[in-house]
Amino acid sequence: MLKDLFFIIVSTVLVNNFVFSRFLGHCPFLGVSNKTETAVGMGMATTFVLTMTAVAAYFIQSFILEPFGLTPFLQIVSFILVIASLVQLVEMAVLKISPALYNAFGIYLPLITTNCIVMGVALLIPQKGYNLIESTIFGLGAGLGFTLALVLMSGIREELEFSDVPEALKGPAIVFITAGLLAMIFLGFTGLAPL
Amino acid sequence: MNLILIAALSMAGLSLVLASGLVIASIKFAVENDPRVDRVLEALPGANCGACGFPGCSGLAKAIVEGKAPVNACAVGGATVSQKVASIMGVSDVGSSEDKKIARVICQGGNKEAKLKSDYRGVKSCRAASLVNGGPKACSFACIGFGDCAKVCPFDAITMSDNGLPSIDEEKCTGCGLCVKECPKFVIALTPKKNEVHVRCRATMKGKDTRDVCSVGCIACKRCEKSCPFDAIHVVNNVAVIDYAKCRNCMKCVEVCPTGTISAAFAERKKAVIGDKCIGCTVCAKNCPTGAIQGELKKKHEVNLELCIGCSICEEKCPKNAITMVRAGQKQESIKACNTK
Amino acid sequence: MNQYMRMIVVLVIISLVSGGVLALSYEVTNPRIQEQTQQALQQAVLKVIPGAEKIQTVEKEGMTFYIGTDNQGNKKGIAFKTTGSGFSGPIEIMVGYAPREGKLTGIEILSMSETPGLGARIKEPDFTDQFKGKSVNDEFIPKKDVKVITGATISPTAVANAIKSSLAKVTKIFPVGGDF
Amino acid sequence: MLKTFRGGIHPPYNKDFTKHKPVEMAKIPDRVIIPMSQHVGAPCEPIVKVGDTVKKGQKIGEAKAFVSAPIHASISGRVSAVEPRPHPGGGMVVSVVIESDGKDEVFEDLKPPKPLDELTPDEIKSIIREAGIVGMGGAGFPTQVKLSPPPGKTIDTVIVNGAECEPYLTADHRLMVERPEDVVMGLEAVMKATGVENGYIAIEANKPDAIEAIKHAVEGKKGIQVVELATKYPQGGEKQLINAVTGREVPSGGLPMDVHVIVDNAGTCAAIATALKTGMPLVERITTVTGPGIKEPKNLLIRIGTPFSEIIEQCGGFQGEVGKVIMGGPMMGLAQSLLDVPAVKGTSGILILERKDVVLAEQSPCIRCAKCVDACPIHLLPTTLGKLAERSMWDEAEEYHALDCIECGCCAYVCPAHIPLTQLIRLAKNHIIASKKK
Amino acid sequence: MAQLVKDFLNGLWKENPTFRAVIGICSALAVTTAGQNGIAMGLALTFVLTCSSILVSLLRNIIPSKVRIPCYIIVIATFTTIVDLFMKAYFPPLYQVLGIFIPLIVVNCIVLWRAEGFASKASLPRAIADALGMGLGYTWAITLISLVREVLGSGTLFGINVMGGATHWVIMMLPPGAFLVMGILVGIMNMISRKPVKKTHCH
Amino acid sequence: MEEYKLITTSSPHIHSGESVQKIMFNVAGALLLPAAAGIYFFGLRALILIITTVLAAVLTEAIFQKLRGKSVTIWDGSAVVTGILLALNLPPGLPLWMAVVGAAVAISLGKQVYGGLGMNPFNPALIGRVFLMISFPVQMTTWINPVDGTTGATPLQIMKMQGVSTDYARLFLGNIGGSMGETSALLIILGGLYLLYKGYIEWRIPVFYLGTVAILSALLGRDPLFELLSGGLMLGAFFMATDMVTSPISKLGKIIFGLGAGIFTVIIRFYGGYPEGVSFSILLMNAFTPVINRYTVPRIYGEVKAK
Repeated sequence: MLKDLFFIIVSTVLVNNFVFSRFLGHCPFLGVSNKTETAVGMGMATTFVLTMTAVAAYFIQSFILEPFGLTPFLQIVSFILVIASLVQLVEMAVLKISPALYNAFGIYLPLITTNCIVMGVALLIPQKGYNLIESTIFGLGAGLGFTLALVLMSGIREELEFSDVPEALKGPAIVFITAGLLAMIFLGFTGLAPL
Repeated sequence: MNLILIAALSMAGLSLVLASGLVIASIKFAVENDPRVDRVLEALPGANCGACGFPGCSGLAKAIVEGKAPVNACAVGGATVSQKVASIMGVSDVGSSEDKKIARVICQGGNKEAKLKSDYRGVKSCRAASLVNGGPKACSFACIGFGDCAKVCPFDAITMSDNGLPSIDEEKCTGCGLCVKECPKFVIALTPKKNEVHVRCRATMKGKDTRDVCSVGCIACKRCEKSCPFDAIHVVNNVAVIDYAKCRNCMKCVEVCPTGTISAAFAERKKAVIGDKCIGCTVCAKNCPTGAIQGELKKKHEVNLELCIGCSICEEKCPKNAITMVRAGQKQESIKACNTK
Repeated sequence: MNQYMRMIVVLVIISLVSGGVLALSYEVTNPRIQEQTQQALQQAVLKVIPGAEKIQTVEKEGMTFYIGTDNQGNKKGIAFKTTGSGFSGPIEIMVGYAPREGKLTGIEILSMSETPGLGARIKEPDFTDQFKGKSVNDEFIPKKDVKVITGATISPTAVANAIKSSLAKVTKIFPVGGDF
Repeated sequence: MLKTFRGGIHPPYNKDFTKHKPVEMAKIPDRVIIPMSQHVGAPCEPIVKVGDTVKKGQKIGEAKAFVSAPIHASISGRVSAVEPRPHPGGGMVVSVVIESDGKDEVFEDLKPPKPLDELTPDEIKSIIREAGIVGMGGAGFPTQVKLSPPPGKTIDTVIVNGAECEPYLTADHRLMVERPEDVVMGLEAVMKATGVENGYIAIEANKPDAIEAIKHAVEGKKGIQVVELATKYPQGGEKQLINAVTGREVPSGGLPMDVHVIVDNAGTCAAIATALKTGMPLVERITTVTGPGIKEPKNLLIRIGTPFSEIIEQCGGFQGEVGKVIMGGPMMGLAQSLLDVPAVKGTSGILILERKDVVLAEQSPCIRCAKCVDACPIHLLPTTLGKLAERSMWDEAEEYHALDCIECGCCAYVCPAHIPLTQLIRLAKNHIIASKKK
Repeated sequence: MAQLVKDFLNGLWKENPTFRAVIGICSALAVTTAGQNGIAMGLALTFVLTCSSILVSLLRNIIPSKVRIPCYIIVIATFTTIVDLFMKAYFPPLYQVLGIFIPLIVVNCIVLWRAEGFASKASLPRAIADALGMGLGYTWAITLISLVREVLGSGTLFGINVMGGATHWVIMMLPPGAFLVMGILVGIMNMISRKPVKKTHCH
Repeated sequence: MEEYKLITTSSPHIHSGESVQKIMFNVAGALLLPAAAGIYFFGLRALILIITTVLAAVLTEAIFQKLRGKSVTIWDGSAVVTGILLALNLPPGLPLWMAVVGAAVAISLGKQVYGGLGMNPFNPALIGRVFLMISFPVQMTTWINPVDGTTGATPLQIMKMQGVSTDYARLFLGNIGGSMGETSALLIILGGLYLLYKGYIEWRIPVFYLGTVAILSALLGRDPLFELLSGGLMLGAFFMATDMVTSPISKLGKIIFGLGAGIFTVIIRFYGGYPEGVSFSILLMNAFTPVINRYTVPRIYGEVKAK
């Protein structure tokens, strides 16, 4: 049991990193990876929302969609509805409860609705047939993997400010190439903890 | 049919729960947010130059709304922006566009004119060079010429000439003053935009010493002082200084300066043109400091263009608004057009 | 308060409509989807049991077996699914088994995510065909009695191991030489 | 294990040019140019006019502010000008120009004070102030100010800096060899003025004769110890010295007095001794004239205000094609562009490099070798600071502690890419300070 | 009419979602291993985008602005599900390849970006022109990426062998290849238009 | 005073005489030791491989810089080092055109797109190697046995597949299959010691890297000596992890770098799909380097802890 959970974490963070090998969450990955501080903030916020979403998705799936046989056609709509509301709810709550926390990562919350990692995780959970704990860990791992990707990229991008990147490659192009190299490196983990 | 019903109802139920949750939350967690901050921010130029002393435009917008900064704190935006901000804030604008200042370079000692005293090697930055034995130029007041001002200008108004001097695009310059702060030799100053005549030297050495190191330096000969009809230029501490309040852009001093230290667009010097409204009241002729206007009483007066120095006193004094100042470079047609206005 | 009510009402109505529309399109497409899935399964089964034309599904000891028969109703063999853990994820394999002869009748890779051009070549007949007619009592050891793909050892090993271990179970349910 | 600090470099010391040459009296110059600012703090106001006659030791510049030091005539003669003149530190500084009358008369008001034993601490301090004594290692901090810590700050240790870690320079070395008792007397005066019992004289191990002489001179003196230091640059940096001798660290942005220490240069101590013995203020100093570009390297006792050109002439003039004339040592000295600048109180040496010795290699990209990081005695990240300065990121440079840089030059010395790191950091410091003043 | 043409062309080149605005790239990278995948994914997105734009444009005066985002999302999700179902029913092999990225159209930035940024303010014809332009702009862009990857990675063009027996570059079939090709193509596009991309945010 | 046109610069006025070129050619020189081992064991084809990658690397650098209109800096020696390093990381029997592709990728994607020397986040030679490894897995894992030239497996592969260890002496001297420069631990260590002596590499990275691998291997019940001597670990630890450009600048950072690389190497070797993890581990730590630098800023002299 514990081993399974550990494998889920390893898999989501390293082997099947959502950014580098599952191709999810690229918009925020490109958008907020220019500074390490914002990257950490965005990573934290996403991880938080992801974990909550994983739980919510699990409940919706097992108590509404599954029993009524609605999965094939209502899954997408209901998940996105839940995610959007959840994000907004969290944003409002954080702003009210802890303005300091809000300043730390609240500004990234609205960006998360359209982060496809969240939706991706929600959709993958029923597909993988995870139970509640596994789902939570899966969401958490996905968030951590995303954070890792974001932090690595932001560190490199901060260094890039001091580099002499060719004019045509400035902006997203060099970020893609760097992401490509990172993805190449992450391939080194293939075969690790097969899932 | 049954399935459709279940689906529709579950969706409706789900969205009802979520929407009500959101509504409750938005009531419960309602936070006051001053919408004026966003509106002020929108009104500001958005250059984030920092000339106001706040961290970027958003910082200033917040400060203005909180009352920590005046509505005209943005020098860059000038009158239009401060008016907009004032209307958002609901106060009357206190700034006026009359005294708009822009940056001007007050040194002409480029590579050709100013001598070097040493062979400087190192970081190509004026400030860095100035820290090495006062810089490579023999005149310790001279522009060093590595273009720190051009680098710092957020509006791309400054370019470095081939001669190693900055040239400022007066149209692009907003008068934010960042270059003035940046220059280690203080050879950029904010001057009133309307003033056209400037002493482009601030070397306070004796005339002879200045001449030794620079061909366009002020040698304190005082000829300008003597020539000025308005007492607007004086030699102070071995260098000529213009009192911008008194200067009328007549360029008399430019004519007499032996070194070309005092600069102005001499080719575009203004000339008075008397239009048809002239009733020959002689007020202009009486006030002209050079006697350039002649004419008989009750007859249209004539301007002797040779003598006219473009000081525009006549224009101000004329009770009939019959006199217009026209740039010498402008074409005859436009003069005619002015005549008939 | 009115404004909030309107928000809720609009949202609910849109959801209501959306739910209805979706259910409707599901009803339209569902039979076709079912058919497609069935077809895909059938194709795989028929491929691993040569000569079979029809399929009969049997549940035994927690496993699902597909018994292939020809048009005369003669049983030609059994097919079952097994999963191996490959280089970069699970490999789903359909295995055809003829209990009377104690031999495999063929395998088919249903899904996998192995490295393209490398591990993914387990899908190619070059690899799968070697299992046709292989005795269930063979060792299934790569490089010994199972040919591997140059440069990739893990994926073929995973396939071989998966088959071997599932056979251990299957041969107990349907012993070699026995009927089914 | 000799005492030292972490970081630093081992440049070639090149002290053999002058290390065995006894100090020579320089000729009295025909004219001296005495800048009114030779120290940290407010410049002096000239109290003589053109045409006045002055004598050696007579005060010609009055120090009005607390952090300042008066300035005295170094020769007797007539004041021929009071006007801005080029200063070896760069820029123009109001200076008093004195034409020598050749007599070198001593100002008659100067009298030797009471013996040291009979002086009170306040009397010692006022003698030091009136004598215009400033730190003679180069920075020129008024000595008396150091001796008067603000209330609440206590001093328990005085260190005499005899490290002289700058390559080429031997002025302090010769001073300690030739006049060790003056150095010790100066230390005793400082200890008495501040009521401190603990005194150290710290000398780098590459000056065994100086250590020997000083050890001999302190024999029987209570509370004074000679500390032998490892030979490493910048061992003589105030913060490094304090760390090596006492193990304490001066807090960032603080002064030695924050860790209860006073550091005085050996030359400063000798100047104090001179003032106490004869009443003569600081009007002359030992300067090492050295380097491959000078014919006869020497240690000269020169009058303050002597133009460089005259000093160079006395050492036989240039040899080969001259490249750089540096006031001070090669690591922290100031390159000069004019030779009519005068020697000042902080002129510990004049170094002449031939054109072929001047390193003018092309800068190449930083390869992040971190040699500068290892060399920095303050443990800064010079490479990062340099990159930030190149991109005008002053706020970030401040976060990376640019202001703590002591400009010792180690980073630029070791940089294989020839990046002028020290200059870049100096630039950043200048910017940060300028923006703070605003 | 000219306006409509302009709106249409905007998405094809000037504000091409993939190469110029650089948004909605998750799917552009994930499914682009073969030419037909690119076309299929592109058309699926174009369908959702166009339908959503039509509906959003029609409803633009009815939906209260405070709940407009949730409403748009539901609209988009509905059309996405329809595409999902139809693909499953009629193109099962394609569906298997495109996998999770069909449902993920719902969070594809392009759709919400155009719905919120354009359709919600524009008349119906303009909204349609824009949606088609954007959709087809996306389609040609990802098809181009697919073809580069397909030729290098498996030596085929739309499934037809074009490289003979040359060794395949396996990396092109894998995630790094997608990123690298994308980066190089964006760089080439920058070179063509001589202007570095200005970053647009997700919404 | 025009007769004296003095030079003015900021202090310091003397320099250590060290230069980038000197460092690069010294590293290249040290690399010749393992290269010599490769040539000795694998013969002429190894020599040709080295020459090919060096030429391809230098040429790519020159072309890229010409296209960008920058001055060509191939004489700084960095492309030569990349070329040699790449060759040492390739199987001796690799088709030459693949080696050219690897060198071109290493220099272009690994280095020049970031602006050239000193600005690349990743070790270019390793980028080239991993790119080839993923693109052409078959050719990149076709190892030649020394001397007889038959194909075979590397000691690590043999270990992973069959659990059989290889004789220490052969591992140490290099008479084994593998990439051409990684077989002889002896010559690699000699080259590394030379660079350590010259001060061009820092002892912390190789020591902590090798130490971590050894200790983790022992803890996980493997033979530490075998793990140290086999595969590309030695070459990686001495010549690639120590690359100045892509490793952390602070001492603590270097320790973390070594530890991290060691841990990842062990994870990939023991549990991963690839038999060898040195390249991936070093590249991964390269990616972490900016973050490490950011959080290991040394405490400066006299810094007071912020309250």
